[in-house]
Amino acid sequence: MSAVAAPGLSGLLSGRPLRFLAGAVLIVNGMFPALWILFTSLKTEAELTAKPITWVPHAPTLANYMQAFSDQPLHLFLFNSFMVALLSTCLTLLVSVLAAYALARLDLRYRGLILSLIIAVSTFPLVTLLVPLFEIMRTLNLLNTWVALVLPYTVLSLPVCTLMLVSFFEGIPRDLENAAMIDGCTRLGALFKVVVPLCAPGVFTAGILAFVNAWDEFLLALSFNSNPALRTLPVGIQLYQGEFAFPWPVISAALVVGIVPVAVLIVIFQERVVSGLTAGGIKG
Amino acid sequence: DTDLKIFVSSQHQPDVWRKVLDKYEAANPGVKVAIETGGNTSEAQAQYLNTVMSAKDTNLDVLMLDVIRPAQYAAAGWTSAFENKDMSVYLPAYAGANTVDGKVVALPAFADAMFLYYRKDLLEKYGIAPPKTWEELAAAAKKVAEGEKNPDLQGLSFQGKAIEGAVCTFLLPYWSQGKNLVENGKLTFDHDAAVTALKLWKDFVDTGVAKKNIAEVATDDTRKEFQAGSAVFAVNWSYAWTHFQGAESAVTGKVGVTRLPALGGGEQASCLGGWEWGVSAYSTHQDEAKKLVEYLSSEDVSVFMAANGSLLPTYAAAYGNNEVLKAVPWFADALQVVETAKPRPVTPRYNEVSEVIRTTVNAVLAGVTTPEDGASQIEARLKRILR
Amino acid sequence: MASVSLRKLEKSYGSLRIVKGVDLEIADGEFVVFVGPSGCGKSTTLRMVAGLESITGGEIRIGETLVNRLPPRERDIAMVFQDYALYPHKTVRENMGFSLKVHGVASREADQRVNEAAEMLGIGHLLDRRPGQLSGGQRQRVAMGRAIVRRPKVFLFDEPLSNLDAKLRGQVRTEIKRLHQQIGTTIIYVTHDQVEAMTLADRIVILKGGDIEQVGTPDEVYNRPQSVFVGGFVGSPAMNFAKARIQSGFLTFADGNKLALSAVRAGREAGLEGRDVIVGIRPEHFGVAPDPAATLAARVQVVEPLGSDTLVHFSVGGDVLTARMPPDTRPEPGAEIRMGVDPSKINLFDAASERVIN
Amino acid sequence: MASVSLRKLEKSYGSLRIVKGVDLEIADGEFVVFVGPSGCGKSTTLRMVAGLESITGGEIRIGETLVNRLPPRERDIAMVFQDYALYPHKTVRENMGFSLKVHGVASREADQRVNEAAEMLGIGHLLDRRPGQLSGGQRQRVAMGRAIVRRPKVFLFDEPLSNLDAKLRGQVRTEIKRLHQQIGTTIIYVTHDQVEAMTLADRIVILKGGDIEQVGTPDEVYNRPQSVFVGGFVGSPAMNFAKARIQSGFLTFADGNKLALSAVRAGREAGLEGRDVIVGIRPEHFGVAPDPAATLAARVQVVEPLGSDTLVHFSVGGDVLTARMPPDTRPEPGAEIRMGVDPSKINLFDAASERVIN
Amino acid sequence: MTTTSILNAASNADRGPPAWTRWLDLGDRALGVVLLAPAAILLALIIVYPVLRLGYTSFFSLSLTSGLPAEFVGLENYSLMLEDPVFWETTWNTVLITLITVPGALLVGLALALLANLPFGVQWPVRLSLLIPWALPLSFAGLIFAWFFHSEYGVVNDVLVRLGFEGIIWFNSPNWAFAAICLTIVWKTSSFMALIILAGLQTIPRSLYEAADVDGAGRVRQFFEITLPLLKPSIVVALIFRTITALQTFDIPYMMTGGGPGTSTSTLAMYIHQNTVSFLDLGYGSALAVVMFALSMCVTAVYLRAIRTKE
Ligand SMILES: Nc1ncnc2c1ncn2[C@@H]1O[C@H](COP(=O)(O)OP(=O)(O)OP(=O)(O)O)[C@@H](O)[C@H]1O
Ligand SMILES: Nc1ncnc2c1ncn2[C@@H]1O[C@H](COP(=O)(O)OP(=O)(O)OP(=O)(O)O)[C@@H](O)[C@H]1O
Ligand SMILES: [Mg+2]
Ligand SMILES: [Mg+2]
Repeated sequence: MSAVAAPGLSGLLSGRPLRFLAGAVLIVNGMFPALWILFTSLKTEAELTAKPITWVPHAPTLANYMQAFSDQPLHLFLFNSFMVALLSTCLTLLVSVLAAYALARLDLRYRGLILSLIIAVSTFPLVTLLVPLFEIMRTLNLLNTWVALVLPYTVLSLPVCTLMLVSFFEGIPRDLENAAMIDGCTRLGALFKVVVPLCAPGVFTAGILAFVNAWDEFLLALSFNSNPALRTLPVGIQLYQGEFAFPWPVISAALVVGIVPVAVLIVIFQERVVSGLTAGGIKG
Repeated sequence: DTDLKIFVSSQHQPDVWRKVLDKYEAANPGVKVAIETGGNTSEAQAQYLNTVMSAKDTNLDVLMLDVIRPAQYAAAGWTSAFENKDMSVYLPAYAGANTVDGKVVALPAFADAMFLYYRKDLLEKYGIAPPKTWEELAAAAKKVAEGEKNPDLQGLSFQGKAIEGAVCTFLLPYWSQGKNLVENGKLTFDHDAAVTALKLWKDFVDTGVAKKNIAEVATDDTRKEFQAGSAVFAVNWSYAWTHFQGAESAVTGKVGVTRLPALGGGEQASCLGGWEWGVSAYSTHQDEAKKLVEYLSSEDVSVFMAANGSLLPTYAAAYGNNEVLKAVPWFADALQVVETAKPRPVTPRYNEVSEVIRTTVNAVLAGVTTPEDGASQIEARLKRILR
Repeated sequence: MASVSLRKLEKSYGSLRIVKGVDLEIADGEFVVFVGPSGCGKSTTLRMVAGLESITGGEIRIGETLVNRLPPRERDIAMVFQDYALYPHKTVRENMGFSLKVHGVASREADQRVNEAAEMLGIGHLLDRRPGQLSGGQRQRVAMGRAIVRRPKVFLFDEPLSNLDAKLRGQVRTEIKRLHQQIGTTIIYVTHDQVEAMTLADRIVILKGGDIEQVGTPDEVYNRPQSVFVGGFVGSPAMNFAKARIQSGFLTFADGNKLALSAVRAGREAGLEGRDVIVGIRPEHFGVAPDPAATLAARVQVVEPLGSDTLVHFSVGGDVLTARMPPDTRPEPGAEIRMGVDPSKINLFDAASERVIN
Repeated sequence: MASVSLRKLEKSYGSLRIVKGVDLEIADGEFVVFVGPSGCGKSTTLRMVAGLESITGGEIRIGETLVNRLPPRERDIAMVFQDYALYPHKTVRENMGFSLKVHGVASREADQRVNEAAEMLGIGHLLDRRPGQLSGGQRQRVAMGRAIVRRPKVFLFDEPLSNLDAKLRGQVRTEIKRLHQQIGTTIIYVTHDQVEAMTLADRIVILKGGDIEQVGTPDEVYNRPQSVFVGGFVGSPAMNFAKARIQSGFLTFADGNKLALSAVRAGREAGLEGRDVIVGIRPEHFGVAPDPAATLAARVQVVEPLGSDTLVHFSVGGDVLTARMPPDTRPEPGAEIRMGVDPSKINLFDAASERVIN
Repeated sequence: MTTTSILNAASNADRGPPAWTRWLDLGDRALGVVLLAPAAILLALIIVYPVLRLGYTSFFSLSLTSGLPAEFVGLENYSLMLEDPVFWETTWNTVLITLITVPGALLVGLALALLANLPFGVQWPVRLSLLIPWALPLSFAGLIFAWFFHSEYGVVNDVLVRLGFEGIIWFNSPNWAFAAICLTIVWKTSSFMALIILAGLQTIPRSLYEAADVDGAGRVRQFFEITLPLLKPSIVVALIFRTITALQTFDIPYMMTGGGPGTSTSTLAMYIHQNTVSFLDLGYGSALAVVMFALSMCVTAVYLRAIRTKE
């Protein structure tokens, strides 16, 4: 990366101090609520209702975390959430990569129509589909299984991922793909060996979208997996709440525990989302 | 042998209920009962149960229902009725709440009601007796406030947020004027009474008895504030008591509990809570399920749950039971409250009724609408619902 | 190895006809070079042979099989793309080895072949770089290497050496020739470099605006151009053209310059009398003239010393002609000279049709 | 217009030194051509002048101002990128007009300039296409056009014509020359094409592995190469080299062939006796020899007819040399011939240092 | 390049890629069908069937609480809607939220993405903070911000007061409540936008900026002439889905205000949820859902045209 200039508007801020400022803005905007939860998870209920409010906990305590894990099988929730999210992410990526490729590269007669349909289906609020879905899952005998969630979650992220990947695939010079086909790949071979790696930013982003979608969903998880052993995190976290009581500190603790894996995931994968992947490939 | 699955609201000691069920299983070899929980608030559970039941799921046999739901479930045909069941053994209010046009659709699990909590210490300090009317309460609050000069100390905390609690908030003074909202399925709305009721609360806000942001206050906020010692009076359910005695409480031992006040000239009224046992219409073990429910709503169980789960009994006699009083002495004062507590309108479309009332109360308290308009809105929309 | 035949090959983008019915039979093991003005359809044709562009009309056969609908990988061809099309995310080694991997060549042998090719192209030291870290010429060589590690039925090269310096280009050119002689694979090769075309080709195909203008051996194409276009296009500096008329056995230029037709077309003078012609003379055919008859009165315009030769631009009648002279000839611009010409080397084209007169 | 001076210019990627302290003063309005083997640092140098690569060491001045830290847009340069870098989302017209638009040139004048440039490059009919719809050469011409519509202080051309056919290249070349004579802007031009280098350059800079090997006028560079490398690099076919020793006034080759030193270096024979030298002879200097003394006994190896000439590869001693002969010379491969050479044109280099002997 | 290597090379070439891959050499159409099939099946199963059920139900008067059996009423549910003030209010709120938060999120998201795209020494803290808002479960985000805006215990007022302003009782006034909600939504969703846009930014070849630089374009110019046009596809995608989700806004107002004060901040989705899940008026609920669907489709149709014109 040449020190001469950062691309585009970003270049405006390529000066050190300004960049520092930018970083600060970003981090405050993104991290503040997360930090607030973190702090809360270290406070006592009493400190919470104290006035004036305190920002940093006076007497930090891990008791809330203890309680979070003792009151409910939090580790179990984590595990379920993770597996469900992981499975649906993989499924989503696979399916949407294939679909996106078809829409981006093949000359299909009803391309526009198909696109609109894919978008159309995503315009239904899940709430309204709850009951029919429940029946489907029961008839398929999937209630209280991971699959019961994996399928709907996949569909939940499918449209956005597909459309996103379409726009990315269209950005990849066809000749790279052609080269792969000359080298003896099938179209799909070329897709997975060349196009997908070059779209890494898009693919990983799609992956993260799908993962988070699955990680956060509440309504379906509540309805389809009543078996406590299969509860996911959002449902689980609700359980700390009483009919009237809303124990912020404990719930915050649980939330923190819930966010960490996602955070780790992001930190791991953001490294892959690097620019300039296509540099030097094509003359033109 | 048969496997039964019962849905228990997880905020009401499922583990204690488990003990009860163990007893039952011991007594009835061949019957196994599994507990299922889902969601921790009445709303969350309703959401879950509604889904399951609308899908005609045969999986659940017995459901624990918030007192406001049996009518709705019965109408939807989700619960099966109990033939020739004598309801007189229960507290009359519950007999009523579980009987929908003549049919017994569920049996009471435990009772609950709204109480007036007050700061014994402060009232004594200023030589005030626990108020019998809202006016007295207002006066008392003022007096204390002037005396304490503590800006954070509010007179009365109640529920102004658009939640179920707000319905009771409205009904308390409304009932107190001897009016009813619904009588055997028909709307009997009294506009003036409604206006008076709404004005009462609005005035509390305007005169500073209650705080400006009361429209933000939900049930547990009331609990927290009172527990933190920043309210002289609080309107709340029975669960609050245990918290006030708890370790984190700033008011341990300084709390008194009594019947809710009346409007001048009216009778004191409280709002009935509590939960019921229903048998799913889609259950494939109707008889076993009913048998189980009969047991779960028996006096012994009621006593046991009171003593071990501090859930209010649904049998008058149980309030005198030594075992109970040993465990939770204050139940002695509770009976009177529960006996006189009124059930919220018993109608299949209660949720809609509730929605109308809670949002309007919230709007009035937020100062978005006047009590008069509020009352008219309630009337208009209730007419539409209960036409 | 296989023959390639194009029959009535057509390509249009919408209403735009790019390739207009090309007919060409390429024998097994033949080395065919495509030349033609930029934009005349060379790459498009190549890409259709490779199966990268849909065919609008006609057919393509590789060996006996009709490949119109066959996907590229089933055609077993190797190609050097004009725009390189390197895999940016793979190292040079991976780029070159990819096809071998796909075809399941044992990795040891694959490595060996990649190394051989890399050495021959002088990029052995770059094998672990990514394309983004290479210079233009190096990228082009990687593209070249990616093709030649393979042993396909047909090689397709699209201007594979355009970004290399003369010296390197010379080396690689001879390597390609050697490779072809060794394994005798059919090769279709697009280039703008005269020397490459002349030295490598068994046959040269001159394309013009999507049509074949002439097909022939380098010698034919150079010395017996079928049209003014070919004459002018092949050879650099380009062939000179001057208008003339044939009068009483003499080739007469606008300004009265005369050349004896007999000298130009010994024995083939018949039936030309009175015709308007275009005279084509190659720059190297000016200069020391054996007999004084074959000279033209000319005025020197510009003198361009190239080191290896000197280009003298001079005017004959209305037309400015160019002569390639020995390096140290330095005529005075403006000077009136008599420019000798080798009459036997002169080509005559019909003024109207611009086709050659035989 | 402005002068450009590079002082101790350095560029490294990590530990890899690419440009190794280049010193060069380019006068205002001068036309300098960079040549050098692929990968020697031409583009990198150009990109540093443009401000696209950070400078590792040394300084660059345009006019009087030190521009090391100046962003490209403030250097007022126009550049043709080796890999075009056209804006894929803009039409050809927009691509070419962009800089004018940015510099706030009135749209009418901008249009006019774009059209002129497009016409001169023969892409006038493509103005509404997107780069994706162009052929390689057409893209390159767009890249060229994008630069020449401007009137910057300095033009930077990185192999701007490599993908054009000889004819077109010739035309554009003369256009560039005209442009330069008209507006006299300083130009730095990278090319691999001998003819371009020789005809366009005021001075040619030969780069080798990040160092300047020689700077000089085309004539100097061609006829007085300072080193074997330059001799071998400039000119195509390349200069021939043969080992020899100077014995008793004769240039003696390994196989006994002899040339009179007096003929080779009239008056400059002194102090060479007994030295091992490398003899450099250009292909065009073989052939008809004025005096029989200056001939070499040779065996013909390969004969390459190029049309315009014929290349004869023959062996003298251990070394294979190449002679450029008239088109119709056709010696028999294997034949023993006496190959004449023009002794006065012979260059002598020291065998050890490979530098020229003056 | 020995003759042996040529021979076995030939054999290799013949071997070619694994045979099973041959069925993939289908024409575009056929291949398209194969590739789209999985998606189609999933969508059909999880969405299409239920949706058809939904549309069907919307022609019935089916209120489980009425105790009456389902009865075909044609368009009655729809005509009911027309005279239902709450429907109009919630719809209006929904549209308003969409109109405010979609552009809001786009701008903020774009800004964030550009900032995040700066060449920071260490990237991950930036990327992380860019994504955390998105990773925070919606419902809890709602709760947390409800708490931030709480008139007594909220940070917002705390800061206001520290800055010497008057604390605001956000949820006491429709407008403030609405503002709070929109702010929250923008915060939460801008990171989704940023995410997609950032990924788009990553794929813009650097050489274009170099060319633009040489052409003398300033940063701003480059942004509008290069970055924006090349980001268009990503932006359109982000917009489409942001708009759809905006029209479905549910959790955040539900958690922050429960639609209050009164019903002044409740959205169409909340109303649908209420009717189906809590009032069990499936007929009416379905009708509402269908209307909402129609609404979303109209909007996305516009964007889709945008995509088309791109080709
Ligand atoms: N990012 C990089 N990292 C390491 N080496 C690099 C990088 N970019 C270029 N190089 C090396 O720098 C050297 C000079 O590159 P440059 O592009 O200047 O060569 P060039 O003279 O333009 O060659 P060509 O004539 O092939 O274009 C090359 O050897 C190349 O491998
Ligand atoms: N997608 C397209 N739409 C319209 N015309 C196109 C498209 N692609 C190429 N062309 C046109 O087809 C013609 C032939 O292109 P092609 O690449 O075959 O030329 P070429 O002979 O390879 O030229 P060059 O020597 O410059 O590479 C060109 O005039 C080009 O403008
Ligand atoms: Mg081409
Ligand atoms: Mg270069």
